[in-house]
Amino acid sequence: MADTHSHSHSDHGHADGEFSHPMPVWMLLAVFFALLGLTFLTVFQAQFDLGSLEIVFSLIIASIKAGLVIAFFMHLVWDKPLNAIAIFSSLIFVALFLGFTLMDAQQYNERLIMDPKNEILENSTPKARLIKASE
Amino acid sequence: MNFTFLADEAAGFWFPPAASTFAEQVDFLYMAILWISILFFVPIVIAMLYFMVKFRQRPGYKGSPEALHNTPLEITWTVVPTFIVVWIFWEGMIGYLDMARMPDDTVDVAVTAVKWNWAFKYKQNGAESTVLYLPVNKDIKLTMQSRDVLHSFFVPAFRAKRDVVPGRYHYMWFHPTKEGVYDLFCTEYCGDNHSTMITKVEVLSEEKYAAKLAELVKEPEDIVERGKWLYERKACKGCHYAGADGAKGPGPSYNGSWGKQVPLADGREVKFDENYVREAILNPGAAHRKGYETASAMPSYKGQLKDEQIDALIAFIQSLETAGAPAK
Amino acid sequence: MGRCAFQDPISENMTEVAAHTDGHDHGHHDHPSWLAHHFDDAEQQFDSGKLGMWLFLVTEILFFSGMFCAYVLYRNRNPEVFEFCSAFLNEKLGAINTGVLLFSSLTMAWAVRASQLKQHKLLVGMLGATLGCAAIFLGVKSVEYTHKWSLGLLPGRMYVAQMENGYHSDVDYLTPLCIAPAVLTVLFALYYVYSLVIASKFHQRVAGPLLVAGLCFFGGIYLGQFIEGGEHHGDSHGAHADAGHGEHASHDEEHAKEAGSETPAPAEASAASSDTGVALVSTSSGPLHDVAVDPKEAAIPNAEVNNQGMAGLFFSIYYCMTGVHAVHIIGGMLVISWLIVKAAREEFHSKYYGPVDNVGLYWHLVDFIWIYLFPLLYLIT
Amino acid sequence: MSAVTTPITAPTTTHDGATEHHYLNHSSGFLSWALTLDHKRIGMMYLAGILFAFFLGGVFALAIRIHLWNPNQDPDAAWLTNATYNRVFTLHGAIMVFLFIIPSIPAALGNFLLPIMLGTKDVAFPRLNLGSFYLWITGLIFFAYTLFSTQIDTGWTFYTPYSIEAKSAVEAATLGVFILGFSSIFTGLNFIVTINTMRPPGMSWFKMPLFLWALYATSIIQVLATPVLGITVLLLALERTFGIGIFDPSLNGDPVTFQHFFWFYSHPAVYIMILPAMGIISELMSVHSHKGIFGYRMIAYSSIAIALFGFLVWGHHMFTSGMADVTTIVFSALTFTVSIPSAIKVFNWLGTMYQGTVALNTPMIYALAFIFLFTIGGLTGLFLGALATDMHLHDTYFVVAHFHYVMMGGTLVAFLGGLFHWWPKMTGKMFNDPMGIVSAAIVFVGFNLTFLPQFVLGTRGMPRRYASYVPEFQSLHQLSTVGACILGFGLLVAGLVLLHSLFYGKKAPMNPWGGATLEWECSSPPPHDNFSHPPAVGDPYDFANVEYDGKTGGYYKKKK
Repeated sequence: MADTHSHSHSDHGHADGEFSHPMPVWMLLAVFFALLGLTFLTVFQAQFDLGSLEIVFSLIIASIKAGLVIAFFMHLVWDKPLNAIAIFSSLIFVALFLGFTLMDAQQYNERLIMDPKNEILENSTPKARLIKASE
Repeated sequence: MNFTFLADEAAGFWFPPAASTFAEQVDFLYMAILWISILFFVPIVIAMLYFMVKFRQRPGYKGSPEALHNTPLEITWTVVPTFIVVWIFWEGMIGYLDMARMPDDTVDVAVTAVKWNWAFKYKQNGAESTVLYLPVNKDIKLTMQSRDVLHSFFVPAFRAKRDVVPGRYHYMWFHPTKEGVYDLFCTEYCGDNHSTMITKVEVLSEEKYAAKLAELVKEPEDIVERGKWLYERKACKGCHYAGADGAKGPGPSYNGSWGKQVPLADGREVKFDENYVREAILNPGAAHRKGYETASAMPSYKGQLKDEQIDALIAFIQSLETAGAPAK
Repeated sequence: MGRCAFQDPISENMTEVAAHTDGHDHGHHDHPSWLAHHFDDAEQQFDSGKLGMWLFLVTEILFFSGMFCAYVLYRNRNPEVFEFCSAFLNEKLGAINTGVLLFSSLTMAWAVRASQLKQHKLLVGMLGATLGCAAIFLGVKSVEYTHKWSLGLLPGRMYVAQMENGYHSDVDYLTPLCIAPAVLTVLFALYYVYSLVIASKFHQRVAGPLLVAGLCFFGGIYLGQFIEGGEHHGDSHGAHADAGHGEHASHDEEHAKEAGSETPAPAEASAASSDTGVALVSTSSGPLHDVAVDPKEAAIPNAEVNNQGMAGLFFSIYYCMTGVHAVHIIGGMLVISWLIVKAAREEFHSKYYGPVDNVGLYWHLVDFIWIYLFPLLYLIT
Repeated sequence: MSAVTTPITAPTTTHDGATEHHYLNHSSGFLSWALTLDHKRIGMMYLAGILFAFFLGGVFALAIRIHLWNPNQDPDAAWLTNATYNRVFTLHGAIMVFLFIIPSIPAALGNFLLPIMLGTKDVAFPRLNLGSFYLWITGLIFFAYTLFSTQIDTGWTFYTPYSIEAKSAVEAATLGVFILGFSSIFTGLNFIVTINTMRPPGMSWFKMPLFLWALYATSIIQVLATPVLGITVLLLALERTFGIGIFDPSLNGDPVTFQHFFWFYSHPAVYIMILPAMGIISELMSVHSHKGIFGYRMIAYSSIAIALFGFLVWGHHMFTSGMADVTTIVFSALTFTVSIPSAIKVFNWLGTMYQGTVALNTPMIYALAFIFLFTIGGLTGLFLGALATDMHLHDTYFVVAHFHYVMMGGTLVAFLGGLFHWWPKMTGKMFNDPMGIVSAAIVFVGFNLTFLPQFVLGTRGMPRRYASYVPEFQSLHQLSTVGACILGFGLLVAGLVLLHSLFYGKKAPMNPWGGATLEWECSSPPPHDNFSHPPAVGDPYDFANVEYDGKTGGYYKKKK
């Protein structure tokens, strides 16, 4: 873990140092138009049926957009590493949370009773996933 | 006061009777962990007491203020416990996989958990019961379903437990090894009368088991008797008492209402008659009785009971008024 | 609530600092008014505020993760439900809202720059633009929500299945939603007039952006209705309620409340019918046409999908995610308004711009979340 | 703020620790407390609040034990009805967990000590700190509301679908939990920022007192895990008001998912409760042994390790809940990884005593009791982490005993030890040490008598949350009830000892125990701004120059 406090002192030498870094206007605009372009792209690609790839595509585009926002608008690229660690660790924990929960859910899918009010089984395979079965 | 710990003859100090193949495995691991724990715990406590006395602050004694550090020692007390817990995990997993792996040739029983009763249905001949009858020395497979909230099926003597979650099927198996009568508990909190959601498991010899199943499918001929028979098997009994003493259960008592005007939660009054009872069985939310607003909701029996069975139940409730009451 | 994190340095109380410095020797340079007494220097204060904000964003991400988890879980379990239901979401409106939020992010980032460079007027302008965009976003969202409500596309148990003839409620949901913004807009207008009268530059700088934001909300409503199509009848009248119509408006509200409390009834009724009837599976030609939202609806309402436990569950997730997001937008608008007041007082400079920066971070996070919500909810094919 | 803060005179501090003016008499009047930004006063208000919550939870605990004196198989003869019993144990759990244990050490002791140990004037965000306190009060009000309406009867875990259909004030309780969650988050956030940005020059990470390491690890969990609890209870409240169906099986929702959501927070929350307790024990062991802590770095690292591993093991609360087999096994394996850092800590504490000068006073006795009890709590965790045995022990009294050994034998006992340890610092009064030791002994005996029988009960199959039970369990239950009364009496004695000191206690010296951390370098109680001059930062466990001074009855640091 970075020792931010002493770091800041040694880095600047003087306590009242300048620490603001205004972003140039061209960069703000460039990022904005990139984001806008990516939005058009994602709407455009939704017109085509890409099957299971569709979700992958749209998530990749969304992640690029999110990355731009975080890196530039939230100026994380110029920020203290600790802040970056904080935000990325949160993503790791989200992944952990979703990962385990979904890993579990994936396994018991076939045991679900989609119409729980039904009379109990005459013993046997569940009528799970009515929809899949009717296909 | 009775301080007999060994009230149950078959039980040891720690365990309930061991009546399934799982018991040996679980009890072995339990005792192994217990001894490992004692092996750690006793030296820790002895060291602690010894240091307390030996290094206590007293006139004329001054210990060292320097922090100690001993790398080999620290590595030892990190690595040794690691190996031990890996072994414990491994043994636990083996035991679990044994419980999870369903054998092929099983005696199948369907289990329905509903507040606060267990209902069992035997695949063999469709018999139903509220006490679980099992043949000894057979692999038993349970297919479990809950009709309302979470429950958990637990037979301490079998060392077997499985939650029953509404909305999905749960399977479990075990292999009873000893004839006898054992407790069956619900161990997942399920509302007001959670602690009364207890029934028995009777492990019978093969002949007795067959005879029991045959006996179970026989519905009584008499309509009132049949109603009572259903009352005891269809999970009415847990909430609606029928005793003459008018004791109140979680739901309104069956006794003493027939033909009378009863107040409803919304202020109306209805006559307690055939129509009302039928409605209350099929659509329990429609006419909530006054005074039971905070009681847990009764599930609908739509599709659970045939028309004639409802008639029998009605006849049974009616009979409580005319012919004195059976015990609750 | 998290905003308090950076209120600290700002709402620093002059007198308290004075009391402290009188009381005892700090042993080092005296503190300017914008520097809290327990910090050594401006940079420490800035770093603390910023780290606090990032940590708050971490909690926000984990807060939303629960809903994303539910989303993935149920989409994975019933992909066809998500396809069916997504057709009811207007992707044009979603895209417009995405653009609006992205633009607001730009203006917010620009505002941070302006605060660092002491461009006070520009700062107020940028903050005002951000506020306005947020209002447009909410306006469009109101149209989307109310449109769905009138189609019975409600969460879970309240979902009214899209059966043969297409459910359509005649209740006007939009007008009551507009009452509070309308009242606020009128108040802002009065405030603006007042600031003109007393010729206070400060008050004009505050009232201007607020008034614009209020009007932007109705701009958003207009935009939403324009795109949503004219098929559902004139609920826009009430939108322009002014102070004179106060009574009328509150009457409307009561009316809406009554209607609201009645809505579960049809829901139950249809639930009952869906219990009994698998026969309600409709053919491809019928149901959606008169409520058509989007041309891509080749989706066929199928009784197995089109019920409370399936489509209803999708709309639960939809409302939870976008609703919590909208609450964050409203929270953001409150803090931006507070920033506008401070900016109008010209409080910010290169050593003290933490509040703008931190609100900016928060605002970008709200944008960040929407960047994922948009494709995940609107663009399922 | 200044309107209500009226400094009386400039505090004058002398170096032998005698202070005339301190934070307690810095200003007076109700508002000077209610609106204070001083972390010490906020800490004291928290202390009062959580002790009240503890008292409330304790009353419910005694009610549970008294009710279980009899098997109650005849509901008419039972003291409490089943429904009432369910409400009592739910309130006991919810109040103890959300209102007492989670805020106990971090919010009360942590708030008071963290800035002082860091040598700073305050936490990074004093206003947020006060805000956290008022959020806690708001949460308390919601719980009070449930008490006076229909209470809650869902168990503190709010498992669906029962919590969806339960006819008790679940909404109010969930909103209360939501608010308390944010209170906890903001406290954690505040601590992380303070430790990161406000350490004085010279205090590197590894010169930090171990209590601060523990608080830092705790805060990480608070910030990362608590929001998930927030969304969980929010969805549950929406479930009840709108029927959204996400957790409702009758709408195809998934109750097991609720359990995942809930335990993703609530398991790490166990470490929110125990980590600060471990931090306190590290301080207590070294200060009262007058000896540097054994293996400082291992203890520091193990705090962080526990915090992070703590996120990977929530599934062990769900081994029987129908989770997939693979997930179950993975969670079991991960569960064992947490046991190692905990074991290391116990060994290190013992190593600290070795060759030290062990002062057997009240805080130390509590610390030693902690080691005894926590070791039992930890070791019994092995039974529950192993899958085969857990199948038998899950949801029985074994679990109840296990987590009471960890939560109560661990956290509560450490909290009491810490309270006695820092009481002179907080109030400026010394307590009656022999009586304190007596209280510790009674608590220790009562505690073991209460919960040891419960291990046997659980192993023999007694399910938890039962208002009535089969008669063969009665004798063990009665032992437990007797123990609970002794335990309650012990806690009462402890409370009276502290209360007595407030009125009749001797004035506390600056450093009554001989500690080397910074809080012992300001007067007792500390002045309003903690330090008039920034303190010199040294090794927090360097006791070589800490000398006893017979005149003041305390210790001082010899200047080199």
